[in-house]
Amino acid sequence: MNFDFSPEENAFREEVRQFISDNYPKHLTESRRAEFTKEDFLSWHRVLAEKGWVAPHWPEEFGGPGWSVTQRYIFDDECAKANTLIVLPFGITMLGPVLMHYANDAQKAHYLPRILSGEDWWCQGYSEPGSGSDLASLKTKAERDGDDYVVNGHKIWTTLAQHADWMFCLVRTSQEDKPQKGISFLLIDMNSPGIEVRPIITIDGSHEVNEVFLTDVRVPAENLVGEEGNGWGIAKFLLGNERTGIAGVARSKNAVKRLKEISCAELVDGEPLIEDMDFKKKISELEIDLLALEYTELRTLAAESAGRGPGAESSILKIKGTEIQQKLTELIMEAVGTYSLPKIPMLDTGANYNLVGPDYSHGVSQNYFNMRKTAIYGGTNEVQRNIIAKFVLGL
Amino acid sequence: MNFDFSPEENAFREEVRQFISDNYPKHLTESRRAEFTKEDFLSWHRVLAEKGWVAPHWPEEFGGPGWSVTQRYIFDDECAKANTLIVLPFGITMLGPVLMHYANDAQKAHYLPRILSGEDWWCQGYSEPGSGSDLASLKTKAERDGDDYVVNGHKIWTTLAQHADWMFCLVRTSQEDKPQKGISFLLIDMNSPGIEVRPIITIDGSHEVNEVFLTDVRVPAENLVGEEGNGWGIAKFLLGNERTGIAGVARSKNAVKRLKEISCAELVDGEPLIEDMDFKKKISELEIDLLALEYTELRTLAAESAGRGPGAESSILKIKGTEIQQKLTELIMEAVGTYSLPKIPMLDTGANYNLVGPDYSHGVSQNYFNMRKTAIYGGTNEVQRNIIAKFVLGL
Amino acid sequence: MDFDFTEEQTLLRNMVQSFVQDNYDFDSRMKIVRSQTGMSRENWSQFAELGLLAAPFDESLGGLGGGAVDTMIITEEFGKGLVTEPFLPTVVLCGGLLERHGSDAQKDMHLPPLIGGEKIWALAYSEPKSRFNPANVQTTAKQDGDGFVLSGLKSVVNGGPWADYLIVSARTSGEGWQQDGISLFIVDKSADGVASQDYETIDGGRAADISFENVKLSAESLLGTLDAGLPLLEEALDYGIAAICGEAIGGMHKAHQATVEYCKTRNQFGVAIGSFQALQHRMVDMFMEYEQSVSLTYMVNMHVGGDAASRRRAASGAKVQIGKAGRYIGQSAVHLHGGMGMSEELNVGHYFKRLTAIDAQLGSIDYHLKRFGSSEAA
Amino acid sequence: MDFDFTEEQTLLRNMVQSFVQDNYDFDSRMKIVRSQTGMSRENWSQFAELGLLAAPFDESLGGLGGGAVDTMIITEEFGKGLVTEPFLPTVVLCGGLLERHGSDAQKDMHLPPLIGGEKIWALAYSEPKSRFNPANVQTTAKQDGDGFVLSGLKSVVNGGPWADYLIVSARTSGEGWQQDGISLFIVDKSADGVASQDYETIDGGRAADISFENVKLSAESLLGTLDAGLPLLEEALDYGIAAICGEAIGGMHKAHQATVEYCKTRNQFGVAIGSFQALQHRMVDMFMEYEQSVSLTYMVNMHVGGDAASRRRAASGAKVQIGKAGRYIGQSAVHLHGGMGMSEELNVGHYFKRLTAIDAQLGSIDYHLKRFGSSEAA
Repeated sequence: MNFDFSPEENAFREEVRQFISDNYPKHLTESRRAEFTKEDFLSWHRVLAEKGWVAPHWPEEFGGPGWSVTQRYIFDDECAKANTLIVLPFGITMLGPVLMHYANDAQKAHYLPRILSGEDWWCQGYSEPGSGSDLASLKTKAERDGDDYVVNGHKIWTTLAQHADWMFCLVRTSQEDKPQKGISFLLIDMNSPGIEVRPIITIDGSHEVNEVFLTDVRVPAENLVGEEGNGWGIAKFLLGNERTGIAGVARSKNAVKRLKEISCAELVDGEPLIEDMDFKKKISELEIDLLALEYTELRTLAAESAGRGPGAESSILKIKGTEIQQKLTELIMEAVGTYSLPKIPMLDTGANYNLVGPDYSHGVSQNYFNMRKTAIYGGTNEVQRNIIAKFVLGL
Repeated sequence: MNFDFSPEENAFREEVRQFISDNYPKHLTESRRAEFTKEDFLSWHRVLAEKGWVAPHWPEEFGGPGWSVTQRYIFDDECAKANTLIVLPFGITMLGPVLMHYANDAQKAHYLPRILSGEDWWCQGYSEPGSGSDLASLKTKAERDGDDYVVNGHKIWTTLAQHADWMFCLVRTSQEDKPQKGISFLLIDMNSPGIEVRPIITIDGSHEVNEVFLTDVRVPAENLVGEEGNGWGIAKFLLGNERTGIAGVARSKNAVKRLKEISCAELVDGEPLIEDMDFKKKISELEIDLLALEYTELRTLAAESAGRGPGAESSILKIKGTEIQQKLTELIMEAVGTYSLPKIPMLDTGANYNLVGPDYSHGVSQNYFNMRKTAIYGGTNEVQRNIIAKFVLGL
Repeated sequence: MDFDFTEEQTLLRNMVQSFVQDNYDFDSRMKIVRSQTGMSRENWSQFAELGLLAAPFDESLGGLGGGAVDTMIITEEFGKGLVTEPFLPTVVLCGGLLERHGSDAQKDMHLPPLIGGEKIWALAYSEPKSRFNPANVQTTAKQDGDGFVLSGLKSVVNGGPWADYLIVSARTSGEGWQQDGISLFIVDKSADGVASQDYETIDGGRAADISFENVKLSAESLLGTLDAGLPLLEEALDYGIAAICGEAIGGMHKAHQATVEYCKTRNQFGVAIGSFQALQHRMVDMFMEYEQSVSLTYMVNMHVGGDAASRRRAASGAKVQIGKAGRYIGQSAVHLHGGMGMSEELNVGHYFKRLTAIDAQLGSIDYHLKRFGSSEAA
Repeated sequence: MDFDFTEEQTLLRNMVQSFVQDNYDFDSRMKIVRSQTGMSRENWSQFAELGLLAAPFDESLGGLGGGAVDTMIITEEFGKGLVTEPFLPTVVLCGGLLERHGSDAQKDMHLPPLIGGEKIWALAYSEPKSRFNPANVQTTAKQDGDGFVLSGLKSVVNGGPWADYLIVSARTSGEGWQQDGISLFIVDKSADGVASQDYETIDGGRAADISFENVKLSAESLLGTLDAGLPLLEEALDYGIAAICGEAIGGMHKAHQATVEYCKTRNQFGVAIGSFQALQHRMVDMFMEYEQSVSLTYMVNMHVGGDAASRRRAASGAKVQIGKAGRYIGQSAVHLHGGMGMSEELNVGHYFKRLTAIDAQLGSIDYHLKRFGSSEAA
């Protein structure tokens, strides 16, 4: 057993650090906006793409950098430390591996480079109003008509669909006995006639998610990935990838740092809040939990590099990771005190809005509200517990 | 709305206080034993019986004092404040009301006075190795043979059966389709041939509970209470009574007092532990929870005196009451620190045992271990939550 | 002991309930919240007409003599409707201060228009660095002839944008967080030197940071005794807690109820999600937290008129309970609604946000835990 | 980075596992615990023969050079078997102190019989009023010619009744809980003036309160530098924490496993209780706490040899985690076993009690939370 990094790995870390410092778009660090534009995301995406680092877990043959598990860990860690924008997962993390595994050569050749370059912005068409955790009950129908599928249905919670060029979508292509069996995986051009995207404003006032209505949308049959009826297997494959990195350890470490800074600035009758034994204890408890999660993630990574898949244990990363993220936003809001009450507009309304209170107080409550989603999406934490109960504990 | 006590109620409180102070057996307050003998329990029982106060909730016609709900509350409160031994519930609280409600006149005339006087010590024969929360699955058989039932079976967790003269017992008198239907309620003389009581030592080292083996025990048919096959209804009636007072608010207030005393005596680098903001906060949180529970109990009592039965809401009293009791023993153990580690013998082994550490440290861990039972007995807290979900929330 | 409400109180509750039902459904409320001003003057006039603004005051002052319990009934029903109009700052905080400690002249001048719904009030006591402690006052009022000159900044004044009058805490002597030397002043918000930076709050309410630059105050502006304003302020805040507890249990009730209903009808895997034991038990825990909150809300409203020590303990204990319960119930309600709970279009998220805001108003959980711990029962 | 064990380490684990399986089943263990002495000298000799007592020490000292990780492997397996023999005080705490800070003469004299299983050691550092803080020392050692005179009382000395030798912390200067002025001494427990009050502990172990009345010590008794013993003691306690974490995760594993098995087979209402979702989720939470504890146990055993600041942070963080997890898993294991969990005849209650005791040994959760908070990472 050895938790130390090798000299090569330390050199790699330095290289990453330097690259970010030299190349991270300046206008992104200067911005105080709570929401970022499509162009913001793409500006960083393109820098990484050019360097060949935008898809750390892709094999070299498809344009990945050929990194070890540890290198990927270091890269994520440094990005988080530098507080960069994330590379959106829909194309790179989620769809990419699916295409490599299930798509035909023409599809691979067409779509993968465009994902890497950022030319295509992807969104995920999974959830429907009636099917949340119970994905297999989805109803969106795709009926074959000549060389096309004709798609009708209603997707919901579609993240950043307002910017998307394409959607990978689960559709029902047959009404067989077992609901899992009739599901297929389809790539849909968001510019197709019959698609309507309606924003959903969430309780934090932001516009991240959408409803997508599909009415007689014609999708070429060649946009089917894998066999017809094989969508459920692809969905399970994809969900496994989605959980990777969901622990968010490095980003949570940043939040701890922010929490401590705020606690140093806030005074309780003249003493910094961080000197309050009781509040300090809450920070320490969270730090210890996060430290444990960091090593749990490292153990998972180590098992992965040794070729032993993490399996259902990775649900722990999702549960603990999101619990810690939620707790952190809650403590930050607490630390700020009364100035957590003013509402900061997330959407640029053009209005001349009054900002009161210290800079660090802005948006902390909205962030707390927003993070409630983390225990819901990607399979609720209850579903994750069911998974561990069944597949790890054998209950 | 008015939470104040009337002048009459205050006078009653004073009377109770004075009576306890004048009449509580001196040898019980002087004792430092962790376990009490049968004679200890009976000595206080007899004092109360003579005064007519041993069965606060019995109607006057059966020898009760005819108190209001508020008076009963005050009486319990004063007993707890004075830290008296409890009156054991098996005869007075549990069996008494059953007999009043279901027994024939001869049974009432015979058993009730003997319960009041303490002449008969009762234990409860409910649980069996295979039936805990699922009481209806019990297997102990009673077969009619002439004027007797012949009982064979195995009861477990029988509290203080080692002292008991009688056991009220659920037995299966028929094997009908629905398991609830074949159950009857039988009174069994513990001196009958074929009864063997085996102690169960619990993790705190005490002997409170037992196994009771019944082998061809002959029980006169006249000892049947109610109709044959009506035992399930009686059991449910009895369990409703058992939950009364289970919140244990007054006793928990005593424990808070003890916790504060210990926290004043224990020093953290020269400062009393109670001045430690963090520990003080834990005490305050518990106190507030207990204060809330006190008023929740008062609201339940008020509803009861207004003739609105508390119903399934009383499960809250069981859950919160036991959670608070458990948390209190845990905090007391924490407050004591390292001297929570020595084991204090609960059973009088006659050995010359070395007692180390301050008096207040003795037995705190054993008490913590012992109190784990409270979330299990009387219907586990999970079963209580199921009850609230079903009968209050309609889920 | 008696936990029942009187017939008058039940009538009052029914009246407020009807008002909320008829005038304050989700859509109407959102329209008010999203309007430029963020409150409805029309509703405010109706409150006056219905006697709600008069409810707690003594009959000799034109009130209905209902005291804390009637206030609690009103705020509980307002909490169910997420009513955003400034009942708490105007009637409970400032109205209560005027009634208990105003001079006859002050009462005569200010209470009738307050009760009549013509004037709105706000209590300006918190400051950017005061962190919940009302004794931590940097704003100063310097003697100037017969009167005073007020300077300083008050932060996150609840209802501040709507207020015609403010009650402002200021140092007339001492410094930092000394108990002595704080005085209370009645300030006309339209006076020279008063500037209000108004904004929306996370729960759809309105607040303001209000600065005072050499604002001239007459001798008659002083409320209560010079240098001895802190006990009055603390008492007012405890009355405020008693009232906001009512609002909190109203909100908790609705959030819990909505969750139970949702879980009964939402189907996943072929059954209602309310049939899953883990969710059932969470809803039971929400219910228990709610019941415990009701208990301490009743408790504080009965003790708030008592001696200072038991009032303090009751108020802080209750505020801790509703703070914690509000968090747990709010978070759970959103979570059990799944994605729907995250949507601005459903009421449950708004209860969550209001409960979150209540936690940060009138002193946080931690602040009141310490206050509770330092105030052993009398 | 590498989380795998070497082949040697796997062999070591298998060996200890076999020993526990063959010699330390529940009944054998209870027989030892209930015996007059409370430990088995025979087992102790076997540990020596198997090389377990030599495992962590440097090869130059007759050890096997396994360090903290080998120690952790041993304690983890001992934890599964609830082994009561004094591996922690003898090998980890005292043996470690001798190895790291003993003079050559002290090592030569003491390590061979320790490794050979002939002599048992205990670390006498806590006092009735010290409350987890090893700097809080009232016991004194006064210069007396070349040597010292030791007086004081040490409390709850783990393994004290069995010890031949003690390492005792005493004040040679300073007072109270000053960092400086503490020295460590090797004391023969049979020396004049040493009196031991022996007792059983709640987990079936043995401890003693040991008093020293003018005990004469030679100059050679001093371990390390005069007045500068605290850093050595703290370091030893952190090594102790690394080892006891191993024991804790061993116990947690068994308690959790027993619970899952029980819930799979225990039927109520016609189904296994393990099919109830609320119980399933509680077992999942136990499992997650266990995994998090494993992570920090690995972490501390890799960092315990590092610089003082990161060692302190690692040790305190890990001790907090296993303290909390031990409580949660222990309590849940008993609870989910129902009445059976309360019985002294089932193993689960004994894991619960051992985990409870571990929490109070080498510093409580609260103590280490504060220590963690005051030791920002290097």
